[in-house]
Amino acid sequence: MDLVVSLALQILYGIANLALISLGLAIIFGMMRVINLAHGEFLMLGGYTVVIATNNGVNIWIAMLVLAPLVVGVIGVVVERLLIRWLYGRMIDTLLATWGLSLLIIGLVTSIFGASTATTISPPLGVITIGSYTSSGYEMFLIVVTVLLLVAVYATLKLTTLGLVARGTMQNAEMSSALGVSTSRIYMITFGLGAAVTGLAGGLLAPITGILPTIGAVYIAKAFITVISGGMAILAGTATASALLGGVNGIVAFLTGPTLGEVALLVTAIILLRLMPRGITGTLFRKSL
Amino acid sequence: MNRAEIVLETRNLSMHFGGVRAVDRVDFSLSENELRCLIGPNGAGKSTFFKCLTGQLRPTAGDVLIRDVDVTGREPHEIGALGVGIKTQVPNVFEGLTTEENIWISARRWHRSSRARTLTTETIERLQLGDVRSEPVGRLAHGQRQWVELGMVVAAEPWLVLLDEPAAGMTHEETVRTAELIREINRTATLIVVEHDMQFIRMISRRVTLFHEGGILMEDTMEAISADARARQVYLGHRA
Amino acid sequence: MQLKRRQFLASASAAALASPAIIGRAVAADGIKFVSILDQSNGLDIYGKPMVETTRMAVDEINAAGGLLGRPIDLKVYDPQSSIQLYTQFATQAAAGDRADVVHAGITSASREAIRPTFSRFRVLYFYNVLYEGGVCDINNFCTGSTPAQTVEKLVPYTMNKWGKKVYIIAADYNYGQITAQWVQKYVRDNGGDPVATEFFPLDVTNFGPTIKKIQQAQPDMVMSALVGGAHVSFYRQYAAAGMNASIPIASTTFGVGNEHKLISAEEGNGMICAYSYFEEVDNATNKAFVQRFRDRLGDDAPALNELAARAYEGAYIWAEAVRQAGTTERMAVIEALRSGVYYDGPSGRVQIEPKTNHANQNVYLAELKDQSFQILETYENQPPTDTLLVCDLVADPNQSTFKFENGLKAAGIDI
Amino acid sequence: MRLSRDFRGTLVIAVCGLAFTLFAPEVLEFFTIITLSQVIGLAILALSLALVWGFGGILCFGQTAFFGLGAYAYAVTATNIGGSTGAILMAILVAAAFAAILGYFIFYGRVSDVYLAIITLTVALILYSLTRRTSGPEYKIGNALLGGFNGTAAPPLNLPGDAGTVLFPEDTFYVAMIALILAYVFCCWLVRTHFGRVCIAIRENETRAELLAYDIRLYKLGIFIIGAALAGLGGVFFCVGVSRVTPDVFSLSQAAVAIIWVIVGGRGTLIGPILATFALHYLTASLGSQALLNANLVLGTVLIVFVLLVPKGVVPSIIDLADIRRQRRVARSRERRLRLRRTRNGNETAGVGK
Repeated sequence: MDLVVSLALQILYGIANLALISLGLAIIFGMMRVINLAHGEFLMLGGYTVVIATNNGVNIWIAMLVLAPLVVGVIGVVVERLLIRWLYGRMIDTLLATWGLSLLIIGLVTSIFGASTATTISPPLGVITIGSYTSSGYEMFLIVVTVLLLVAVYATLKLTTLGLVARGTMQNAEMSSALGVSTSRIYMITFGLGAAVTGLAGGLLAPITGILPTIGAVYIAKAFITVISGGMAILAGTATASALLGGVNGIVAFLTGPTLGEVALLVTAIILLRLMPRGITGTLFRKSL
Repeated sequence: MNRAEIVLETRNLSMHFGGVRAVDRVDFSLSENELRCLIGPNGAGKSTFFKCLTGQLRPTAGDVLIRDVDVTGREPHEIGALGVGIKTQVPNVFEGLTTEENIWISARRWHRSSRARTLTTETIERLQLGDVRSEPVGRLAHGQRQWVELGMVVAAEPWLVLLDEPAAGMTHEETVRTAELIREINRTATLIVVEHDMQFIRMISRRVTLFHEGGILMEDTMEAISADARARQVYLGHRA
Repeated sequence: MQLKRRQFLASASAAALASPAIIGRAVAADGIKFVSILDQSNGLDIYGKPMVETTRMAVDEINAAGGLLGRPIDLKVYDPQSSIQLYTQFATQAAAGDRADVVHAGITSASREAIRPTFSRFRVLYFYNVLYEGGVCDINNFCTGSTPAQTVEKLVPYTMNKWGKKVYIIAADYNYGQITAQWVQKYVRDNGGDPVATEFFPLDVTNFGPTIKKIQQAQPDMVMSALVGGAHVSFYRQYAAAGMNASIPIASTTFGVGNEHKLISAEEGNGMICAYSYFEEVDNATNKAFVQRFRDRLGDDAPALNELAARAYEGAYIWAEAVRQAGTTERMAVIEALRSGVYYDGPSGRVQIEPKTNHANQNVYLAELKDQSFQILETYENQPPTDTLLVCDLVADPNQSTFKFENGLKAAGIDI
Repeated sequence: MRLSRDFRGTLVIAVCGLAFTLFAPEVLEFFTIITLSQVIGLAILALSLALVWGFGGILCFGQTAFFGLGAYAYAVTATNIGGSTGAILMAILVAAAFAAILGYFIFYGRVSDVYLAIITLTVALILYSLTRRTSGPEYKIGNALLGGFNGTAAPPLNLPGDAGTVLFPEDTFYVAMIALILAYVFCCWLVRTHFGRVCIAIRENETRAELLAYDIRLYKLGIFIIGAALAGLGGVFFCVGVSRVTPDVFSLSQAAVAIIWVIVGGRGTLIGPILATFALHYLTASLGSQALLNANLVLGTVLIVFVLLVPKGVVPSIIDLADIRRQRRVARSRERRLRLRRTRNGNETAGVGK
């Protein structure tokens, strides 16, 4: 029984983890049709921000919750102004540009900080004991944060002008650009917001993952597959796809081993896209956000 | 109507989107060599009905028969393979290819290379597209693009032709020319034409089917329909 | 096949002699060509960069001391960017283009196996200075790093004595991890223990939650880790986050060679026990001077030193020693010198080539991690590569040039 | 039709390629020739993607799946039967058969667009995970141990029918170059056949092609399989050049660079991606031989500058430039003709629009 509860929490964390690393990408892809191959590097930058800040004496909570999204969000805005805004409507070209960007970021970080940077942070919040099992308190905290983050994005989409445009774009991209909604500024904010959410995710994962300039490559494929499997709706898509893929991965990984867990995740994604060729929200929950 | 002459028939054809009954239990039949126009206000269901015939939509219920063969739910290319030429409402052309290539692709589906080339040349002349023969279709004016699409339909030498708003967006002169062309096609093929433009319909039609709220309201000559009170209400009511 | 190969070699050298390269060779006569091919970008740079730094340092020192045989060493460094394909390319370039006298290259076994045939074919002396799974048997290839028998043999009994007999094994899912896991199982059983479970992880796994639950379920006395690379650092962090490092301690044969102990905090790493043939904290005068020179050279940017970095340095020196003894850079003469018992007393202690295997007899150290640095617990001097010795005897048959996965397994006592 | 003029360009390029094949060993250094075989393998991969994506309109992000399968099939077969000729056929066959199954699954399920891209990429990543898992001794096909992360050795090419006679590196280079040239000419021919033109038409407008009674699923499947077979062939020369095949052939970065070669070279051309492969490989290799700058830093900057300044890709941009000049010429002559006609019309006062 303890095992079941403990394992359920673990799988829930796996799902939250997947949603966390995918959400920023979903915002940028869902609203702007930009394929951001530098997404993994945005996560890495979030982590680096936390490591560098804490090494310089900043409180870890401030580093994670404030600095990481702020720094990566600003980087996102700069990237959008200098690079992405020339490429709207050219989805394939964004592929090349953001791949270049990802190499550039890795190169820059390596040149500045070296191949690895020593860290002193460890996960705050201690340990939760369930019978004879223990779980990380910080991982439980991350589940809560992920839920809150989803709610915050939901509120933004539902209640603000940005959200209105976003929903318009999701339903009919050509139409809203044809209506001449001041897309330029909205896009800049959206990209910055997506980058900030990604930076926050990277920052939050910093205490429980290894942080190296090249670590982004580990996340990018999984985040992509999650977002595309989810379909066009940013929130419902990310949430349902994370739940399905993360759940399958966690269960199979526990029953067999991590390799088959990864393979099961990928196979599920393929079968899913075969059955629902437009992603989950292309078939179900079509009206959701 | 002689049963043997019927080339296209629908029985109890219905298409529902969620709770909306876009087409509702339509029985329709078309005889050989007919030129039938489908009219009706926006949302009457004629375009949905058309898409059910061409295989672009799979009907919720009912059957479509072409020459007594049940083709309900078949893919568009399977309908096309029966010798049915189709032109859709939104111009569907190969934008990046030249006029010549567009028409050749259609002709080559049915004929060997040399015959396809002759047929292409003939069709281009017939549609007077010689000047834009080597232009990419994406660069042509709207009317010309419509003709390129008609050319593709003609080049396949179909025996049954389904056209959705062939004169949409054309100048008067172009419309006249299109009407001429349709009458010409009718010499060798049976036609269904979905159209809004009453003037255009008067130019071509013999028999007209009026759609209203997903069903067939009446079927008669254009003159008779113009004179009918119900029909006028449907149209006027819509316009008002 | 044999005939053709000889023809090819003849034609290769004939082409070299006939082409303008002969002029290049005359010019190069005053410098000895030393080529290093090590990853300095993309995933493997955490290993490669420190190795390149120490290689440069060794060559600079030798040159400063008057060079070799009165000639300076020309060092050429390639960065294959963690791509096997570029390894093959640069190896060919080093052998046929640069006409290298010696090449020190390769981090993963995959890269070594991609380039080893090239060096045999072009008859260029080849050094591989990385700890690996053992099993290479090649007269032209000197492997100076430690192999599982050298480190695991010491680590397992020591930690079992200290912590208990139930051992949970986790390893990276590739050859090194697989073979090391086999060795660990063997030594655990040999010492009367119970390897309760063995699990392998793809190199890009970052979420170790399910495994941590399984470890909690199995309740072992200790965890033996052969995880590798940046992504796997996550394991140690998540393990600590779940409070596990307090109850079930970890020993490792891989933690630290990529300076992982700097990537996790003190409280996450404290208490871990590792075994290598070198730690920065090894207590001898040579090492203290070596570390000092390294720090002076690179200042604040200096990475931590580990077995890979130290052995890249020592590998260069062993080769230099052999060239001195042979009095020439000619390949066969240097190989003979190396196999005649050449040794170098370096920062890690004495490193001596073992002639049956072309591997090295070397010291092995056991150390415990405390506050992001290692404290030496035990020193075992002059350990032979017993695993490779089981499958390789170049004294009896010098014409061998193989590395088979089977060698490593056979060494571990596993029949297939 | 303008077949003949188009094809003249192809032949000119093919002859240039042949000339390069003959003279390269005279001009270039020996090690460059050895290295070129693997780059040629990559170029064939780029060509296959140029065909499938540029002409078939299928954004196959996981084209490397077929490339890698070809390489593995070659290595395993050659190790087992001892000869390379059968192994090459096997590589092509395995890649094509796998594409047939995957393509049936995709196209008959009407998956398209970015969803198709992700499915194919995911397939490549699954192969990446699975091949990396094969490091245990139980993963053995005949005599060939798959070797997991470390990969497996790829035997060199030999004379057909004579497994004992291994080809020299120069000869391997000749064989690879000729395969590349033949593959290129084949693709150029293919896109001009009825089949190829229908594929292009489908890329332009799927609905229209369907309404013209073409079964687009079948055509897409066809070009997908042909592309996969080519990619498999590329895999052979790549692994022969490297002398080894490792799971990295299925990795995300390998998949991405294949896409990048096609974007840089230009979609809708066949020679562009081939040239881009050679150029970008040369750049990457040069960066590896210098110690000044981080390789990623330079490569990333180059790609970004490229996408901003040459958005269409190199070859289409060059063609555009040439086109603008030609159009100016054509416009001038058309103006002359118009002027002529106007004077004639003026005389005849004939009806205009008819």
